[in-house]
Amino acid sequence: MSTRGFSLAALPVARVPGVAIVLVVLCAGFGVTSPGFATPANIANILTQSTILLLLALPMTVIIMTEGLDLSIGAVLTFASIVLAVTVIATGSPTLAFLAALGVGLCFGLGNGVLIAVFDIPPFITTLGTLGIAQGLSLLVTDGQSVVGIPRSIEQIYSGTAAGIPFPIIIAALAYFITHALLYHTRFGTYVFALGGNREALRVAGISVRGMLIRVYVFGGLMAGFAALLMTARLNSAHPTAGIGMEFDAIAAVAVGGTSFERGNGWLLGTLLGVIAVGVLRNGLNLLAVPSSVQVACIGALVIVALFIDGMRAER
Amino acid sequence: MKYLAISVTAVLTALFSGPAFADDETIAVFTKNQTNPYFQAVRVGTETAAKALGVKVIQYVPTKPDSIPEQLSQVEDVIVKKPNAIVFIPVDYKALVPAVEKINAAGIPVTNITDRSAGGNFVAFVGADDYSIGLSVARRLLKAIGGKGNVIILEGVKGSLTSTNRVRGFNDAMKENPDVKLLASQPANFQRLNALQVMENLMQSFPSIDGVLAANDPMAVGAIEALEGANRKALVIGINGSKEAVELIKSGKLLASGDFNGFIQGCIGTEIAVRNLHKQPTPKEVMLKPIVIDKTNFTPYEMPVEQRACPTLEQIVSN
Amino acid sequence: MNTAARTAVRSRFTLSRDVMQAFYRLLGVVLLCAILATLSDVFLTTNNILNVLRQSALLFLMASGLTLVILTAGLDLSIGANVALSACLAASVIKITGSPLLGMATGIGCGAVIGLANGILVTALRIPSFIATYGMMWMLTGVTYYYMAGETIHGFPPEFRQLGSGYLLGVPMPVYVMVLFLLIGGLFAQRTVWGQQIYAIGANPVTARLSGVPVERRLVLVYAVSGAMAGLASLIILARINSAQGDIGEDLTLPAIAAVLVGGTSLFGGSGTVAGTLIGALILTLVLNAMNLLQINSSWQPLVTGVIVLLAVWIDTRARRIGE
Amino acid sequence: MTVVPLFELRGISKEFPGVKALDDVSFEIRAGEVHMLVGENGAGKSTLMKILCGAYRADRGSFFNNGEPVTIHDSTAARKFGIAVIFQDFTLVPYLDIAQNIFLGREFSSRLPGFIDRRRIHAEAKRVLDMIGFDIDPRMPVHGLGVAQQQMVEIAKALSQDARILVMDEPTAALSDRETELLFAMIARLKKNGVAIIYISHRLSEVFALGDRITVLRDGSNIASLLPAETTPDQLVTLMVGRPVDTTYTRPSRPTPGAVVLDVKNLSGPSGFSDINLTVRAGEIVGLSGLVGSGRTEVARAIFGADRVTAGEIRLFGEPIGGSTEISALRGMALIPENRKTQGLALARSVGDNIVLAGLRKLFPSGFFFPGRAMKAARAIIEKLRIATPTLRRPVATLSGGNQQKVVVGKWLNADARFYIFDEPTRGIDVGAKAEIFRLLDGLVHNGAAILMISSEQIEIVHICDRAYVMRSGRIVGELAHHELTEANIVRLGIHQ
Repeated sequence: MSTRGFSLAALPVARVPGVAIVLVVLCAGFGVTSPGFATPANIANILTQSTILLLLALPMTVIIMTEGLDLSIGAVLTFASIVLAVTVIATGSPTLAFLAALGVGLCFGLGNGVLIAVFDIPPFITTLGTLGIAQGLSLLVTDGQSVVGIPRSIEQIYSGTAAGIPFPIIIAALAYFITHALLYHTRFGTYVFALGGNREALRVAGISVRGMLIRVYVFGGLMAGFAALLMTARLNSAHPTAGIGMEFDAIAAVAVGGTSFERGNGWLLGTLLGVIAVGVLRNGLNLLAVPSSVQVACIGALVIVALFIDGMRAER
Repeated sequence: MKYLAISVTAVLTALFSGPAFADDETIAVFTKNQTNPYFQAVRVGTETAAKALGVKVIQYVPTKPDSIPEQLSQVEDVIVKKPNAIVFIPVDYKALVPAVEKINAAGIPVTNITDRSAGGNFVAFVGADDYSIGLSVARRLLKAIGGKGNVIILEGVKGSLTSTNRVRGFNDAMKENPDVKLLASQPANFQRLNALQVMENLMQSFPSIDGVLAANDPMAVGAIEALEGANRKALVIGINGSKEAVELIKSGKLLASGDFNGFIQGCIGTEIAVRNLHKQPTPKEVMLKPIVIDKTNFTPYEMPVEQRACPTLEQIVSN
Repeated sequence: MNTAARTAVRSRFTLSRDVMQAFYRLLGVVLLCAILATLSDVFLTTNNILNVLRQSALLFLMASGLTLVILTAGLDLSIGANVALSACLAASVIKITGSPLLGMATGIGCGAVIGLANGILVTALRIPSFIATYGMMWMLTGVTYYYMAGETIHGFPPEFRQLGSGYLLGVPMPVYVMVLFLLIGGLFAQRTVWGQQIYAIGANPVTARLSGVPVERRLVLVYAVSGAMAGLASLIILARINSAQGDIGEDLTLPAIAAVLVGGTSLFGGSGTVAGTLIGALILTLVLNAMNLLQINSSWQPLVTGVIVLLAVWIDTRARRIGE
Repeated sequence: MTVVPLFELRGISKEFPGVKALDDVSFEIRAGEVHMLVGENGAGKSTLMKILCGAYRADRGSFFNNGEPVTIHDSTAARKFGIAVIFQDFTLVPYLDIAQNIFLGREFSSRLPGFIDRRRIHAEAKRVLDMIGFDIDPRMPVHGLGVAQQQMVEIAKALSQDARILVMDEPTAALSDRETELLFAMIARLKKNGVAIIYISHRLSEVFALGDRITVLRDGSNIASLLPAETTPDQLVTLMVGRPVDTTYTRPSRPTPGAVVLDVKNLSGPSGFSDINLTVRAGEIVGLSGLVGSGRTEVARAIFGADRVTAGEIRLFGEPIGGSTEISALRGMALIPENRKTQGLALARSVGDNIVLAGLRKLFPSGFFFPGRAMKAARAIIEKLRIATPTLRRPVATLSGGNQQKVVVGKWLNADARFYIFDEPTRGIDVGAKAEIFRLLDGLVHNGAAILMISSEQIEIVHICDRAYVMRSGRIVGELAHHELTEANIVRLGIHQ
């Protein structure tokens, strides 16, 4: 196996990824039992469905690597999606609307970052608070209703294809490579490892820890804004409950992917695999027509099994 | 090595083999969640009808209750499986329009029940009119309190079609009775515990309450519990005609419940889907009559849904 | 400057940190009550105070067990799902056997067993508590959905319902349960060897272990207690709403966590009190009560709750800094 | 002869809320010298160095570079003057590789705007590592490196900044003798290249072996600046402590050893030791010597039940034990770990809470905890061990190193411990306080306790212990009876020829 292109630092050496094992087992299992599973159309389907979660899980990986957390990301996505929809309906300009959604992401990211870095409130609590604020704003703006009447041009972003590849997959792949480049090939990424691993090292190197932390959460907010574009395009509407609970899905995908909550030990590719594993599991169980209650339990089992395998590896 | 591969495959097959699709016609049924008894009644209705009609139904329910993205994903997954027909309750009547369009594009006939989708092509819509049920059951309560007094409305989830229409019915009934005063109209999210606490709080502000209009049965029951807990008396109505509501009507604690018959909607939805598959003529729309269940007519509703038989389409339409 | 004098001054400040924290929080409650009293004339009536206390009991019971978990720097995201499953099992046992006692044993037992499982995942399998209990949440929800199949179990014997809706000397029963467990919880945390060991584990698990504290066993205990408290809370809900349904605990986890945090317990472990959690639960309940009394659009609710969580913790951080 | 110093600090004062950390301190460093900076903990050494490297800003005072007045208000400015610091707590990021750590904050930009040139970073890192003769792949992540290797990375990091002035804060604290030799050799090489080195140390032997000049700080003030040749260790210590101190602790006579307390047979474990046999009797102090990394700490942890063992037997007072710290503690065993801040204390908790922690089960057999009784027990320990703390409620983090160590010992007195394992009991403790710790050990054995003591400083083993075992590569390679106990013998056994 060639490891060219991978930095050793990118792969947590102590753990052989449990997520890879889980993913292979799931794919093999579903491939054998469900004839519709291993078709190009279905694979495209799984990947497309996973894109929104991936857009949240990527920044979540970065945030968790700094020993932080962002519980507000799902609610920010929701609110950004509503602002996007309302703006595009009011002005008719998708560009303006998209900028507005990014603006919402930016504001919440900035808010989270400032509360965490400057006011010294722990990330869990900060983002639990801003989760409530974003959710409340969503409800207040919409009064609980869906926002509909969005021009078709927005929907195209989700349903369109280029060279036979669905747009969302292209966007998600782009987001992945951008995050990868950010994390492994820029100063920002280097300092993310340092934020989680040794903040004193950053201080001594003359880099502002506060500034970096704020940037990390702004990155999260902006990605939520991007995800809002996909979500709005997907639903062709905006709804105040659309993103509820997605933050926990994203955190679970990151954890399943082998990123640890301590010392800046993160693995971006693992997050990608984690997101796909969750998508494969849901899709495969649907294809097998497994009762929904059993599906619910299976998702829990997936999370625990993947971490259990990682834990066993780590102990050696 | 080869044997290993074979045995691994065997184990995996054993692990993953769920109920396989038979060769007969299959209908995919979409409901909103696994927790509300109403949707359970719908599912039982579809299964009862399917058994009678010799088809197979498969239930799809979001793992997270009422999740829009998840129902959309399930629709996409189901399109891969290509069932013969679909019976569809959208989690949100506006947000799921893209899902319906995808079903349309895949050429799978889809019957809409319960919540009328805001867009897409359907074989038919089967439902009950939330507005008129709300109106008639509220009229029943307002008559019982003598056309005057103080009333509280417990709304469902804000923005949901069901809640909006039912509450509109309540309010129109109130307009017919100018002597009735509306004290408060607060959402309790269709949930019992929420209704209980909202009611407890409202009772602090209002020493005299004569009637409670709840937009579904669990909220009505929550209100009854709150009233009993405070040793106060007020007439309460709910909507759905659930098993629990019928028992409470029998014991006199609940005045009435609007019959929003999920079981029949499930039956008829499935029957229309099957008829359409067999190229038989189907109506474009079936609306159940608004029936108010109260002390005078609750007896047929005491039978558990699992034991009921589906009425035929003709029975319902001719009614 | 004389070193002794300097340290004496500093020590007086460190001494007052806890006092100050409690003081700020009580001040917050009083201020909140004062504002609400001017806005609504029914707010300060005996009835409404009892009403708020009764409603906060449920939140407090869940949050009190959770407080212990958070004291060890852990988290239990499964308590809502735990409440749902415990409630449903207890409800069917009561329906089948007709014995409230058996049902109560089932509810608390089921909660404790789930907590035990969490504890084993966290200690023996070394899965971070956040993820372990998140996975557990899904599994429990799945089992609950499967078991209930969308149905409702309702109608319990009146003697059982006393637990939720009964009164004793004009005070609702849940309030007694709450006070009882406030005392038990407070005594357990502050006045037992196990409680002291739990604080030590939260402050530094390595030190605790090397000081002869059986860290794994105490952690399992803490998760089991948290589970059992969720089981107890499920009984209060059952008795209050007279029915069980699969979605019963859905929206209860985050408020319970918020109550603990507003109550001043640190997520980093080792500091916090059960009494603080009671204040946290009271603050959150007061806000909902006031919004109902003043008939404020319920859409404001998450926003207001979010702001309160941020404010409370920010004040804590400030108070701590002044203390140091 | 007046030499213009390479860099000079003049009249530096720094105040923290309530504490005057530095008061009118002056300090100069010349090219190619090793300047020893000594003083007790809290004397202001670290604060002075943090001001030099720009981490803190001085309240008053001036800086001169080659005689020119300059200002240092942040770390970038300090770096400009070629000042680099190697702190005791390494400033390395575990999941970045060696090269990225060396160039943290100074990454090379690639042609693509915003990107870093990883290839160039690795190449440059390799060059720097070659320069100090450290043969390692710069792509190795740092979390897998040993302490000595991490220190090499720190030095490489400093040198890559073209440092003219290198500050080392107790660099040998975690190094074995051989690694220390390598470090000294490197220091000599750096000196030859004209690099000035400011070296902070508690070890008098190093101060005299390595130093060209010595500056003593006490209570935030300059006390003396001297030449090693013109002073003696005793004089130096007196200057540091401010009163005469006896550095050579003389052991009082000990009772003849009693019954066997600890008996370890053929112990092996996965953490890197095998076939360990040792005994400790009541009333004796047994040393466990050997290089850092020879498995001493691992053996201690395994005996205490903190780590797994795969074979062998541990008997305490004749009863077999193992695998549980709880049972070890209940049966009267105590472990005073190497790193008291992360393993011995709960820093945020109060002195009182820490003192009663290990003895909770003994003090409160009913399981109920009474704060009054706990306070009383803690106060008794504080008096007995003369721990300097104004109140019991103070966070233990605010105490000095020596007092913290006493708290760690104190918590076991309440637990009725009769067998103690001390792992590096004097690490990071002031010269003045060391003797007190030794007196404490003596007091314990006089009351019939047994002690196993791990130390990297052979002189300590020689002075304190009745006999000693020497470990090498996870095995016990020899036992030295009291009359054989010399530094030479320990070194001979501990280092493979």
